[in-house]
Amino acid sequence: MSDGLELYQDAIKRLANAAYGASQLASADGEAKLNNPLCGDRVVMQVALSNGHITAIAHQTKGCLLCKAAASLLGARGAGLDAAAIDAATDALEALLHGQAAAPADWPELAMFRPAHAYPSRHKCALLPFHALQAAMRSRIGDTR
Amino acid sequence: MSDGLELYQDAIKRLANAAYGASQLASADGEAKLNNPLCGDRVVMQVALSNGHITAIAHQTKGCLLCKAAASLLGARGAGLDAAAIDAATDALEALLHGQAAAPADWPELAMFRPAHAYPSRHKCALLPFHALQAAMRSRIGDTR
Amino acid sequence: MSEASVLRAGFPLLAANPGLHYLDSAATAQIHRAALDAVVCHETLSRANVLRGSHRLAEAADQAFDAARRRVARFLNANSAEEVIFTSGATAALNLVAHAFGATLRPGDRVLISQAEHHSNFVPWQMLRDRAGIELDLLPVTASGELDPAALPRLLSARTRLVAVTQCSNVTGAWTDVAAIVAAARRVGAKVLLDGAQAVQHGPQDVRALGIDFYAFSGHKCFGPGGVGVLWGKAEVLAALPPFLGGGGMIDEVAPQRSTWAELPRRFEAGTPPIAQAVGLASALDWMMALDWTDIHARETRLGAQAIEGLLRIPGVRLLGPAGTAARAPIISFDIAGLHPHDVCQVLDHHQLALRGGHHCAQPLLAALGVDACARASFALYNDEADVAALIDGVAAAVRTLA
Amino acid sequence: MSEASVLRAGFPLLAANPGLHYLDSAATAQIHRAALDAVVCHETLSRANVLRGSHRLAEAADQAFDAARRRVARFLNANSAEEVIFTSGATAALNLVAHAFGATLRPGDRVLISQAEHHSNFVPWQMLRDRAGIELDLLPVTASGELDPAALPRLLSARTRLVAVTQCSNVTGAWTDVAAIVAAARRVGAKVLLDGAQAVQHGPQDVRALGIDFYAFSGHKCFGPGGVGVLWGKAEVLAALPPFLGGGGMIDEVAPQRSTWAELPRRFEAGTPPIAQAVGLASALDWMMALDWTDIHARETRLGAQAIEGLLRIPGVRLLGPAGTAARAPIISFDIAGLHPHDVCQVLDHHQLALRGGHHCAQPLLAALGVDACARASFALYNDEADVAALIDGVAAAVRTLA
Ligand SMILES: Cc1ncc(COP(=O)(O)O)c(C=O)c1O
Ligand SMILES: Cc1ncc(COP(=O)(O)O)c(C=O)c1O
Repeated sequence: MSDGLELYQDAIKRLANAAYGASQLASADGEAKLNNPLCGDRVVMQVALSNGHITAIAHQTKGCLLCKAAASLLGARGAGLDAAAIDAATDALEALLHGQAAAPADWPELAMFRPAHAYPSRHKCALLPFHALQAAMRSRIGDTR
Repeated sequence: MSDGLELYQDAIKRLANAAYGASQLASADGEAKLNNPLCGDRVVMQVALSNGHITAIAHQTKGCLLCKAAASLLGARGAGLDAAAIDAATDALEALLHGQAAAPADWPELAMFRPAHAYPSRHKCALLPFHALQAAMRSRIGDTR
Repeated sequence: MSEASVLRAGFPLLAANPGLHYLDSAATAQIHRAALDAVVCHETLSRANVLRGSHRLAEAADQAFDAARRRVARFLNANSAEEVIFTSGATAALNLVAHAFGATLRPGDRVLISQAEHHSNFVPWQMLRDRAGIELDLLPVTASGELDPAALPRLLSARTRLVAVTQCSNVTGAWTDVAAIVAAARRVGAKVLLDGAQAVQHGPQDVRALGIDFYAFSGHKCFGPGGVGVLWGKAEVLAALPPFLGGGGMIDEVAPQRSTWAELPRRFEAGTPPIAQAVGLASALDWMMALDWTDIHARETRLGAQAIEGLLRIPGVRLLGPAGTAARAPIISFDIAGLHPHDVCQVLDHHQLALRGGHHCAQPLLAALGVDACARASFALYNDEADVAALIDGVAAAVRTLA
Repeated sequence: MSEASVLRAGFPLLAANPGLHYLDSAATAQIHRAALDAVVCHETLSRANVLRGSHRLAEAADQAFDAARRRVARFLNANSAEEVIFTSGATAALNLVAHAFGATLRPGDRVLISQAEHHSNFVPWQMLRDRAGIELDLLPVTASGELDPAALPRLLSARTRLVAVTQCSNVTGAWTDVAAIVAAARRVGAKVLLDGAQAVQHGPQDVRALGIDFYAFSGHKCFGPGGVGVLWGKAEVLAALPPFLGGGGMIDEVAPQRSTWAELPRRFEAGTPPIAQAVGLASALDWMMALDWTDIHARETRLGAQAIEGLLRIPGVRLLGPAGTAARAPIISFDIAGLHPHDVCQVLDHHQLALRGGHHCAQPLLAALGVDACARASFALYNDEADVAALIDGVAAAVRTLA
């Protein structure tokens, strides 16, 4: 948290740089690619599923620190979750970005995105990997957008 | 000159109502139709020519008082004139509308249009018959616009 | 102080010209102080380009522009803000539909417009007809200039893809029976576009209740800035259309071989939009939404009735449009036997009355009504009885001056 | 007081934010007080619709609008005011040419654009290609992002009808060698369009000396209002084109079967134009014409050079575009190894520096330069050495914050 700029705390930088899940699945059950047309950032999310639960997750992310941190968080925490859990996490992130004070107990890491609520132009950056994962959970291989 | 409105002097109303030349030539050597697309006014001018001089002039005019008065003036005075004389009269009218104080000695009647110089939107009304006559002088029957 | 004069005080131009009888609001309504202030505030406090710059001015501009979209959506009672496309005006909005929806038509498809349309909802369809080989049908008007519903069954067919008509005539003030049009269009599966350019200055609209697919209007006719307008479209209808103009902001991704398009609403907003003007427009609409429209309508109707009555008492005056005021906005066009509307309006100007004379960009309608041009007095919420009295005296004086 | 701070005092937003380092003028320049005042004056004193209403406000609006056209013509050194078409912006102007000139092309005809184009001069031509079956050629850029003149002979042929390129890149600031383009285009009989969007904020232009056929720009990039732009075209070239948008004001006569079009410039101005915005733009341009541009260019170039030098001293910084400042406007885009421009610009904002990061609506150019996004500092006449110093300190701080 150098510089008085709360957004770029060490935790978020560490998470982004760790790049958990930054890889490619040999065979995926779900996949989605999302663009942020406003900046050219792009996330590809892949999942292997069993009974609707993620057994393996991988992503290729081109984006800013917020985007990479969000993708990395999903890479670290995605395994074992189902679509409903991903939706809940996405809702929780959206609530934080819209000003809610606290992260839910099961997603304490989301708190590090809260300072971005002051910068609406950056919300999409953090949300892009979540939206891509939501789309991947609902996709069949072949009909990604 | 009722009403303090110099534009609508009796002279101009009389000239417009006299409608000199408001008719149609059985056979014309030159003809032109001009529109004012801003109001839908329209003048058709026809001339019979001999050696480049007008031997007969007729017009069909749909327009306001200024437009009708101008057409009527040309109907009254056009016979005997050539293209150069019509151009000179048109220039003189434009000069008056742009603020010149006095009408030329050979066209004293133009002075009645001078009050319109305060109303640029009306300049075209008075000029339309003159422009139509210029075009008619230069037309061959068949290539009017 | 009358209610109109309270309202009038909010209009800088009118406040600065207490003697002026402004009866040309159908051409351009005066701008409300709230709208002008919003423009100035935006330009001096939040000016930046939109679309996600991350500096604070850009954030401010983005938020103001997004909020303007939501505020317009509220004025229209739209389902969502993404149904609101900012354009440069009603004409641009109508051309957008003629191109984007037009691109989905095949030769032999038909579009129905009416004889009462403003050129801006007439010429784009003629151009589409000539470009795309579709057929253009023309709903005739009755002797009083109203769209003739009796002709609908004959003119609508399974090939009719769109009915594009005015909500209110800019010449006669006649209100269109939108429900009848919508019902008839739905029976053949056609979409409906409403040109709301003349309606918006008479109060908030409800595009859902109207049951239509497209709605177009301009800011300068509803007390907002010039240079901005709106196309509203049903989300599912807009989403199925290709873009019209190309450029910055409307893309998903640009590659030399092939580009892809952004989602709504940006797909239809190529280039830097009129940002401050959109914010100004939203402020005008917010101001309008806070007014008591029952009251205003009653007054507008009363003024229209008084004007009609007074004008008809002057020998030679003929009224265009519906008799009475039930089916018309307070737009009163008239013809005076033997006098040209330009001359009439010139004399009226001398009496501090601002009216417009001409074809009012509605030549097909004027042809149907049997005139080449007419004078038009259009009333808005800031007009009052003094304006009507001045109009009647002025027209009587014009007859004397010009006879 | 430095010359820049004297100039700066004329910009309300900058005057109100003395600590702000505004380096985003390539996206939107700040509005000069003269332009804003002109808008407010017009709306409060002369607001009316144009096109020959005969009441005094309409006369005033008409005259102001006509005068604005003459003032723009003077800024461009155009042959006549009728060559000036008011549009809603550069994007609208470029699309106008893509449609009106595009309508004169046959399948197999070719248009040459460059890899350096802003999406607004790229996508309209792709859309024309797909609509009209023409071929679109792409002039490549050199490693420094400049249009590669060596490729011209290979890419131009007798089928090339138009060369449409930017005068100045909005990413690299590279100035196009217009003379070389014009000479090459003339050899094959092609017309030339110049996208002047980035050039106009760096001084008055001379379209006749440039030897081109079309010129497009936006008001918001040259210290004027948003919502207005200009297409200039040679009279004889414009006169040969069909109209693009249909509506009020652009017609000669409208009849149900067939309509005819007005003369220049109205044929290309459908609907109520952005009147107050045009008047504001003209005021901005008049103000610009009174400045000493030799001085301003020297200062802009000096600031650019200092910025480049300072940025290159920061480890990891890579400059996009021409080396040095000879061939570029003061637009400095850069990449920092391992950092994303959004993050960089966010930190810079924290230091009161307004820069933009992203693809700058130039994805094909960024692809050629090997980056997905970059940060851009763009300098205008109100910037000074303090802005450069803040930029260099800010970027160094961003590297520390984000590493
Ligand atoms: C080079 C260039 N061309 C065209 C445009 C489009 O201008 P506008 O968005 O004002 O229509 C821009 C600005 O974004 C530009 O930089
Ligand atoms: C009914 C109608 N439709 C469309 C328009 C066009 O509006 P604008 O000129 O603002 O684009 C007008 C206004 O002139 C109108 O009255």
